[in-house]
Amino acid sequence: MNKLVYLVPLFPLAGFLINGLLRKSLSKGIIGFIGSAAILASFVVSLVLFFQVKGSGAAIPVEPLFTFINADTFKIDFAFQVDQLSSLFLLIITGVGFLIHVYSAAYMHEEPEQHVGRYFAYLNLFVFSMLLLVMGANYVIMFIGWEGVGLCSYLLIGYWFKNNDYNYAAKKAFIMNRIGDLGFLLAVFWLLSKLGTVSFNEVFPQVSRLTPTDITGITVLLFVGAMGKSAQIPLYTWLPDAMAGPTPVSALIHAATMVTAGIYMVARSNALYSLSEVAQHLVAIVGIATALLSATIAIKQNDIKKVLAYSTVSQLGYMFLGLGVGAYTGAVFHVMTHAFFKALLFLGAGSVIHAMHHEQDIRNMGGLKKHLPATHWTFLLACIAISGIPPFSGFFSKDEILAAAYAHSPVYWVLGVIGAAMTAFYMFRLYATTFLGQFRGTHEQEHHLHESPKAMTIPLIILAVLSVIGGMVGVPEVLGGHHELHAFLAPVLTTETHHEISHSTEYALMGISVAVAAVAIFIAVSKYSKKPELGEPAGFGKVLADKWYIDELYNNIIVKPLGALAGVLKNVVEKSGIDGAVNGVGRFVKYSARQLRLLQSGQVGGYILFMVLSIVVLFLLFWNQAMITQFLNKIF
Amino acid sequence: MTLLAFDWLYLVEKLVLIAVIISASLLIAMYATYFERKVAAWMQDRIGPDRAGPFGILQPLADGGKLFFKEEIIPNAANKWLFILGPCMAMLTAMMTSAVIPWGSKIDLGGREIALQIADVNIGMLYIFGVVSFGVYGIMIGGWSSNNKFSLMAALRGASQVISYELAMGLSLIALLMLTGSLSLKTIVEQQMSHGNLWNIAYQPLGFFIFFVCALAECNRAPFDLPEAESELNMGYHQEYSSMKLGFYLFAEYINMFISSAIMATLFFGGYDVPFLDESTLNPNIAALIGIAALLAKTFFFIFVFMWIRWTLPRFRYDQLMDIGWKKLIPLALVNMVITAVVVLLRQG
Amino acid sequence: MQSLTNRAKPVDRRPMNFMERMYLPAVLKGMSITFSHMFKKAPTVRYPDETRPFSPVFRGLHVLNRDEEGRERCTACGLCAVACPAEAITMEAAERKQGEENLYREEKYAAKYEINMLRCIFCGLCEEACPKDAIYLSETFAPSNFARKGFIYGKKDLLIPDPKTEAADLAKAKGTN
Amino acid sequence: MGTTQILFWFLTALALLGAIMVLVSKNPVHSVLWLIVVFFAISGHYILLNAQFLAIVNLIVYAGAIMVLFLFVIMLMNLNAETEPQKSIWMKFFGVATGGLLLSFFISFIVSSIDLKNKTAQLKEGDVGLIKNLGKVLFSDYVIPFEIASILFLSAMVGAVVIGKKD
Amino acid sequence: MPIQYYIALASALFCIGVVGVLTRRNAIIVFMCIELMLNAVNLLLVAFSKMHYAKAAAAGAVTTAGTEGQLFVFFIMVVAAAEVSVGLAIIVMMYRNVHSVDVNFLNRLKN
Repeated sequence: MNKLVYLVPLFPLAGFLINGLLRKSLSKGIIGFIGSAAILASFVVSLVLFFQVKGSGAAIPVEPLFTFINADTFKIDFAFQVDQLSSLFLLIITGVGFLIHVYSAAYMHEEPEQHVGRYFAYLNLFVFSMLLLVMGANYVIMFIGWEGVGLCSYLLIGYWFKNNDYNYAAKKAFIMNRIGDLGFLLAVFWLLSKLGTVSFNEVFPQVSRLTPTDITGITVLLFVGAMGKSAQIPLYTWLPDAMAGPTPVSALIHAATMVTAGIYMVARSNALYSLSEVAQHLVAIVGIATALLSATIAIKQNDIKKVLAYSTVSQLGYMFLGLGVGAYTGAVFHVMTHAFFKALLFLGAGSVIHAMHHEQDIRNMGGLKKHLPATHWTFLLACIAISGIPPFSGFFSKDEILAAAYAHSPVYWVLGVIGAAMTAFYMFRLYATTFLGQFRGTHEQEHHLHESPKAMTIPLIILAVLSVIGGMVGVPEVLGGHHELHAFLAPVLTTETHHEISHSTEYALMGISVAVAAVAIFIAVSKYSKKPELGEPAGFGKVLADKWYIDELYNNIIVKPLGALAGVLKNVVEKSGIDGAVNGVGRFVKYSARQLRLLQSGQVGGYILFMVLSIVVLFLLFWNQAMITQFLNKIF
Repeated sequence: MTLLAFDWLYLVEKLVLIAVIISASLLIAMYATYFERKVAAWMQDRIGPDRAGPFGILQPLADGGKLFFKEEIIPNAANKWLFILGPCMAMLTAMMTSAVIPWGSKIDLGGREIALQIADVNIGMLYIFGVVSFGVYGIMIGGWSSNNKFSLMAALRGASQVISYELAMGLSLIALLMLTGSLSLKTIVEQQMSHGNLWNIAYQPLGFFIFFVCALAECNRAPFDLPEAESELNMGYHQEYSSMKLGFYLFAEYINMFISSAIMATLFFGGYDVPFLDESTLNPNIAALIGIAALLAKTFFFIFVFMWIRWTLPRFRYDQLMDIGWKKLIPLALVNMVITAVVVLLRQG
Repeated sequence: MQSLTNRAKPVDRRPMNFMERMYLPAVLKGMSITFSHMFKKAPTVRYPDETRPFSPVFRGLHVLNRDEEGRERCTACGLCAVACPAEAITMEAAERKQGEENLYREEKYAAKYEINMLRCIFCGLCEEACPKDAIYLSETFAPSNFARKGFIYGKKDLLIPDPKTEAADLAKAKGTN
Repeated sequence: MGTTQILFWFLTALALLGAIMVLVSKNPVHSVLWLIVVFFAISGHYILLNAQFLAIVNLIVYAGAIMVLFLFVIMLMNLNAETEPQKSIWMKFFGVATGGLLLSFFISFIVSSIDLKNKTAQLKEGDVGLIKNLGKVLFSDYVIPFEIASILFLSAMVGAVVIGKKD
Repeated sequence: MPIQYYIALASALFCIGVVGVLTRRNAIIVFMCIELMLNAVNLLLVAFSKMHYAKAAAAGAVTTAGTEGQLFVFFIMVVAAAEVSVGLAIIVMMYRNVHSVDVNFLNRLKN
């Protein structure tokens, strides 16, 4: 049965090949159908695999496809591994991915045909890479998928490549990711040099062989990779810019799947992380810092997608907080619920943008409630879910992280609750500004307002349902649940910290966070539904709106010095030093070649003469009876 | 090699045999010319040569005498050595094939058994191929050394024709080899003689047909006599030749015809086997003589068929010739080979 | 157009079918035809050994006749030359001298008498024109020759042998011996 | 000196003579014919070594097919002794000197080598070269190389046709 | 026959081939000399294949020792045939293009 595993990445790959190669001859409808069908097929197989894993409670044994690298001291198989963690991710990726594909088919309907083919090809390739990432049985395969999703992200952000800004955003995302990838790669090398293997099954049982320094180094470097991919401080600035891509792409790649790769990787390496206090603290601190920083920025953003992007960064920060405090299940749980509601939010935003004819500024919206009922309701549900109002899914996952944070250190918890409050605030600011109040757009836009087609609303509704009930798999014991997800993931996340906090404390924590969120929601709705801020922000608000000037900071402290250094290198070192050396070598070679060229008469006879002469010379040089005897003995 | 043994009597006996066979070949070739003219005459409702001797029986001698006494011409611009070498090669290759043909079973001379075969080598058929492939040289050297465009063209035509048809010939024989499992002509004949075995023609009719057509082409006989096409290339590759050198070429053709007829008789028609006759009951010498007679009878029949075809069919065009060789006979031979292989395989297992 | 003999066959230009392209049936047919011809009687006449009988009116080479005493009959009157449609005959007359009576029957005789056999059409008009029964067309062919000159027959070639002095030759020429 | 020895030396001399004549013949056709003589001599050697199959295959393939091709090409190009390009005398001298040097090395190596002492190539006996034994090995152990060789032939044929095509 | 004789003969033929390649300019002759060298190698292989016979026979072992050597010769012939067909086609092509078979004429590699 384990052959099924190969099918999972095969379908998207096939979809990519078909769409990519035949994009000029297929019609839009067929392209969309192929793209979606590939993912659906993959989803069905994933479902089967999931239930197999769930039924057996163990990872599915998978034969390695082939040996990828076979060096003297180590051997790396091109192998897949489907255990609880990866099967869960498979479901998220293919399930959400399928919905987004369906949505895309409608969303991209106005694009020219060959570009649609390109789009779906990229999208399928992305899903393929993502599957590779989560199914890889070792860090190298994971890294292949890791790079693959980075590439697809780059391609899709720059999908409208005629716009230079978008290309710039794509480049930025790619380069930021590369910085993180370097960390990842170094960590893999480190691991390989110490343990001689990168396979999960062989690494984790052997962690005791590593010194604390090694573990810290490896985990920190891995986390650097995660920082890049999951947009954590300081490598987070690419994600908001990545909103340049089509909205479904943002939903799939930059909300639901790719950015959670870092979470997946850290969760997968939990055996390593739990051995390093330093790394755990680092993860937690970076996580919470990112969560707060981006939440503050999100409050003052006016671009509907930017708000969601910063929200994503913030939520990712939460997940890392969870990872940092040892609540791996919580983090993974949050990944799942976040995938549902954030994808929903993005798709809803896409629906709004679609209805508004590519208008993204929320200041020009308002009162869309009556025009886009389905979008409105699903969006509202998602907002509630992300704000952590019970019994919506976000509540359970976020609360689990917060509880774990509290158990670790109350400071984390306080900061987390502040972040949660801000989350609720900016989400409902967004909601209120967009859907409530009066329509503020142009008359023409109002005239064309329409609900999105079924292909777009149905995924919204499905995701809404999931956002609402998705938390039920992880109802904690304190609320009378069994936390099935916890039980399910337990074999993989072996080093999960079991925080022991009393039920009463937990009730209190929940109560406080819900209350704070509710208050924030109330303030936001009451403040923005009637009188949204329309002008340019001033004072501290401007600082927030301008994202703490982080981009400018980066520009000044990193890009400019680097540019200056590069200038020096280019103008001084290269011109006089390297060029001089290279040209000198070239000139020398050229000169000597001009002399040696005389030997080359072009006459074959001459060449053969030299050949034979050299044979004679070789005979002379190696005229050695003993050696010849040996040689002859070997022959006869 | 058996030739190197120090049995002098053996050597003498072989030499005698060689001499007999060569002179017999020459004689038969000579009378084949006579016979050719006679057959032509009969088929054209004529009488043919009848002046020299009774029924013109001395005609070949007269022709030979004429050739001998004609003026020997070597063109000025010709390459003298090669000009002489050409006909010699033609004659040589024509004669060499006869070495492996079993002309009869053994004869008993005063207690000494003499095999009526010059060399029973176990690569007999390959030997024939080898010699046949040299047949080209006579034509090419002669044609080229004449320093005459027509000769050269005819020589090239002849060479490509011979090479082309050699392939189909070889392929047709491979099918036969699959059946016999031996390259030795003696073994092949004995297999056909043994009880329960029919002549190979019964198993390989298609192979025989291909071999026969190829033999026609290899001997440059009509309808494949392109190299000596009078109407197109004057006299062909031996245009510049006269006297006995021309005679050699003409002779070589008839010897080739005789030898290939003998080979056909040997390979496909039981060689010196006489049907419905049990040779073992007879005196071995008488049996051998009967065998020789049988082989010669078969051979003469084929010679007759050669002539019959020559005086019936018009000459092929050159493109038709190549077309038949490469596009018809070779595929046909391959098909024959495959079918034979399948049948042999099925019968084995 | 209707052909005169009604034996013309229209050429069949249809592409050959498979059997025809195999050639073998046609080859076998041709070979059977040639084979059957081997047993047909050859119509050859072995000419020098046997000749076909001539018809009585056959007109062959000319001869100049002599009378029973061996004298030439021709008197060089020239009627034959006049009658000849191909102008193949020329002659020169001469007067008979004393003592030549046993050679020439008339007082005038042909000193030179030539017939160009390449011109002659063997019509026999000369024979009819001759008043002296001097010229006759015999039953023999004109033999081949290497030069044109050889076909110009003079008196030497034309005169029959003298029945008196060369009786044996005459008999041989007549084939009556 | 037995017949075998006589034959050996005769064939050796013939081969060397032929090879040298290949070199020194001005006329390419003569070179071809001398090369055929060499092939005959080598085939004779094969027969002496009782490698009958190779002997006859050598004749069929080399003398019967390859050299015919050579003759063909030479005749088609109408290359005569007059048009034969000649190398400079220095080049010839160096060529011969180098070849001679190489040969002298070979010979000195053969003469001085102890390992080659008392090693003989069996003449006349041994049925290694019989077609039966060769065929058995060829069609069992070497069947894949054999098939590959046939593919090589096919591709060479196609290649020759493609190269030789006038276009 | 001592094996040295065969080695010497083969080396001599080989060296003659080398000299031919070096001294002749006619591409066809050069090609023929290469064939000569191949044949020298063939002869050597056959001689070697018969070298083991005595030892094997003395040991009462199989008499097919050395078959491979002859098979290699067979394969060399096969390859030579293929090589000649292509090589001659190339020479014909060359003659057609430059009207010469002089190898020195083809010195485009120069400069």
